[in-house]
Amino acid sequence: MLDKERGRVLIAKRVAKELKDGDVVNLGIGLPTEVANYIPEGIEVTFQSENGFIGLGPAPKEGEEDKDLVNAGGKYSSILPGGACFDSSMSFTIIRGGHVDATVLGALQVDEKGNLANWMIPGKMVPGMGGAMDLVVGAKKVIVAMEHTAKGSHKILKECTLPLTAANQVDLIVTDMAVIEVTKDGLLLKEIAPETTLEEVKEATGAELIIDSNLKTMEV
Amino acid sequence: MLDKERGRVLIAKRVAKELKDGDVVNLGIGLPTEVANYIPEGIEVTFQSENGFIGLGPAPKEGEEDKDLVNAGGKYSSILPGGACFDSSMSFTIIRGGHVDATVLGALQVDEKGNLANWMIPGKMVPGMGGAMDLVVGAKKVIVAMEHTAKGSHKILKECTLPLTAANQVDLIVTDMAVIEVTKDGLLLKEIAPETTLEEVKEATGAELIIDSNLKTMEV
Amino acid sequence: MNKFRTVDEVLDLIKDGQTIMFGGFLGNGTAESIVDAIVKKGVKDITLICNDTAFPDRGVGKLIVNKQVKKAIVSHIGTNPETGRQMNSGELEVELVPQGTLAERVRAAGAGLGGVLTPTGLGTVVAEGKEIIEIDGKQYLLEKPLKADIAIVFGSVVDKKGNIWYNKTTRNFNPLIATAADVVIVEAEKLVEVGEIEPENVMTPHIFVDYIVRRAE
Amino acid sequence: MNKFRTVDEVLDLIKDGQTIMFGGFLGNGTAESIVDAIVKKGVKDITLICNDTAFPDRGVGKLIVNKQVKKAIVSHIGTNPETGRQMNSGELEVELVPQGTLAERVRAAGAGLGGVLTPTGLGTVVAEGKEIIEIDGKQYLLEKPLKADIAIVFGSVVDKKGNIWYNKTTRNFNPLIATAADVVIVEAEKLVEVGEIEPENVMTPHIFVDYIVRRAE
Repeated sequence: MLDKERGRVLIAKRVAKELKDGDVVNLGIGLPTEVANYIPEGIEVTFQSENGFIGLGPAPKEGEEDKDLVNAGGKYSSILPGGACFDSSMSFTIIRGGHVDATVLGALQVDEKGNLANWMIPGKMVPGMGGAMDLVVGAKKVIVAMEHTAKGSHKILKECTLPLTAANQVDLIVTDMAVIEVTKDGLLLKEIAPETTLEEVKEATGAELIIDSNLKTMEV
Repeated sequence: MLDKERGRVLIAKRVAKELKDGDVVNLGIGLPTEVANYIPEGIEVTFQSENGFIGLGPAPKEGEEDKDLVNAGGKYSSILPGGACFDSSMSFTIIRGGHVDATVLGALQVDEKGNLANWMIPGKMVPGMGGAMDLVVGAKKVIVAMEHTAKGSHKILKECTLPLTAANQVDLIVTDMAVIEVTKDGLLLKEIAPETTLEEVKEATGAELIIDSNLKTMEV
Repeated sequence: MNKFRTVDEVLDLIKDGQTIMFGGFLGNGTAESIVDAIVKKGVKDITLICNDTAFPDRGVGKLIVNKQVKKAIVSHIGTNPETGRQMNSGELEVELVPQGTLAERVRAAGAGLGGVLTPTGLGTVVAEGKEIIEIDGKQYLLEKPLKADIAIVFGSVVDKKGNIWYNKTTRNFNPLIATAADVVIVEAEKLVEVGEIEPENVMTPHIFVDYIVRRAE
Repeated sequence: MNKFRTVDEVLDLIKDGQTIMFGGFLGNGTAESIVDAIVKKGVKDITLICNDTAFPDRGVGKLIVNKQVKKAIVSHIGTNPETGRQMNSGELEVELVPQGTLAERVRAAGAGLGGVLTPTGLGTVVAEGKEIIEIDGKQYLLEKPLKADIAIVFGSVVDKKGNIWYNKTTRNFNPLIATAADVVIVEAEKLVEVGEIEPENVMTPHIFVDYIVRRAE
């Protein structure tokens, strides 16, 4: 198994490979944000920030922050040439209306039906769903990017036990151990991370895995 | 009874007196448009044009037309300082959302329940409702401005016979013969035009009239 | 991603029997060059969605006169006598929709909403055959979203990525239809470099626009 | 119609128990001077409608910390630990609403629509107790409009009639709340003469704005 840092880079790079030229993409806070650093050359992707703009660029240098320009995490941000700002109803017209090609989010749990839980742990942590429920319902492709387990305990399950963010919406799960596609027959293991065995993946997964006949090593 | 031209001026002037400082007003095509010429001094009214702006001003002089600026009748128009343009969904957010204080429209028929018919005559003329149905439902005050009869035949009725534009929405009827308020008890005759008798008004009206105890002559 | 196309190239996308939305209010803010090209090509059996049918010699009115429209979903036909004539003779089906409802139905399709709940049209023929939903004691008509195969947008100022700014009253339905069709084509009156439209003043973000055509001189 | 007021004058309009909408996304684009004045005045039992509860020392988060809020209708509370603490202790009622649904609910109130039909939240706790409407074989949640007594808007550039232009990401919910309250107050960062904002670039038309307050230096 890869160490934490190499695992995170692997996830970000592998997710980046899923993006196509011209895609409109929304990246969640945390690990998903790092996907922006690894967009393949020759591919032009437009990032959408649900607080109200497209053309999300890198964080500004210290001293160059614009107090009126933040990303959906509330952090100072930048807007690339050709970007556009709008209000929250237009932002979610874009999201819920199917105009986002891919959304990349973290998860607390994801299951073999493509159910996703990532917005609360009852009695413990209730940050709220923010824009996540709309993103997961509205985006054409929903990619979960996360560490395969939470300190050893399963996050990929037969059935989510935490309150759902949305039902049946996840398309692809990219972790530090594997790439798994959600199909109508269940979870299809398509790729395994370097330095990782099939047994390790199976053990770290709380649901049945269908092994792709063309199982590969994750390449980034 | 007044002649046609004096009647039209009377209607426009009398309707104008209904408008209050700060009102947002939408005027229908034809006679209602003339109301704009008689806004009392000291009163500031903002005219809304449902094709997409507020701050509707007078028609431009010949040679000063802007091909990109028309009113809801498709005629060249002008926009006053402080006006604002928007799309059709914002235009009807303003209209249906109750942000228009008064709308002034013509009518084919209006009845004692405040029903209005002004968008089609089956088998004869079907121009379509355009924005009228939304205006009549959404505006805080609906004023019908029209000649009292159509060449002698009744337009103010016990019950409309033509397809309705909206049910129970008309507040006030201003004609070349009278000012009539629509109340829950029926049509309340409040004012009579100069050179016009109560008998003439009754004869020209196809519904019962309740005579206001304080019946006046229309003053403009 | 080069979005530039000639009128002939985008005409290849426009086929008989399609549902096509046009911006424009009585022809003001309609992509006139593309309309002319569609007239010339003679595309047939169009389901037309537009605010109105404009005038016989202007805007989408030309498509009516040329008998290219099978069905028109509009709020007003009074300025184009040919629309009324074809409707009465049974050549053309016309669905009249209150203007605000038409705008919201297009917006709902673009915004992924299931429908529109409006008080407009209650108690009129517009309500016939439609579901009425009661919410907190008040009645609303359930009106369904309107989507199209193609949206043909007019843009006063368009940058090379496809961001659009609309002058004066040319905006009308244009930003709405740009969200509600599989393919969105904008006819640019003036073309500018990326960055010339301030990000805040962009009215249709470029992600909605598939192709840019220059308005004929 | 002079819309100018001092902060103290508009504070007279803000009373215990009211429903108040604020613009802002994690404090970005919130009328900070008016928030500070409400904190100082100590208005109580507010029903707060905002995208989020911002931070303890910023935006509407200060109202939470000062225990002035009875109920918060927001999409996110994770950046203000005090919101979670008061929620868990039962001091504060929190209604969590998906962000897109929140935006549409406010817009629906402003636009005179009876509700919102959205697929968002189906199959989750958000759907509990709500009506599900089936339209052409697909299910949608019926979400109700959100209105307020007062909307407190932040405007980057405001002209003397009350037309508003929002800079960058300060726009967020501001134009929506401006349509959905009985009284709308804008805190102007920069005040300009009428005409300085091009009519096309006005983002909130002046007819929505009742009062203009200048942002404290």
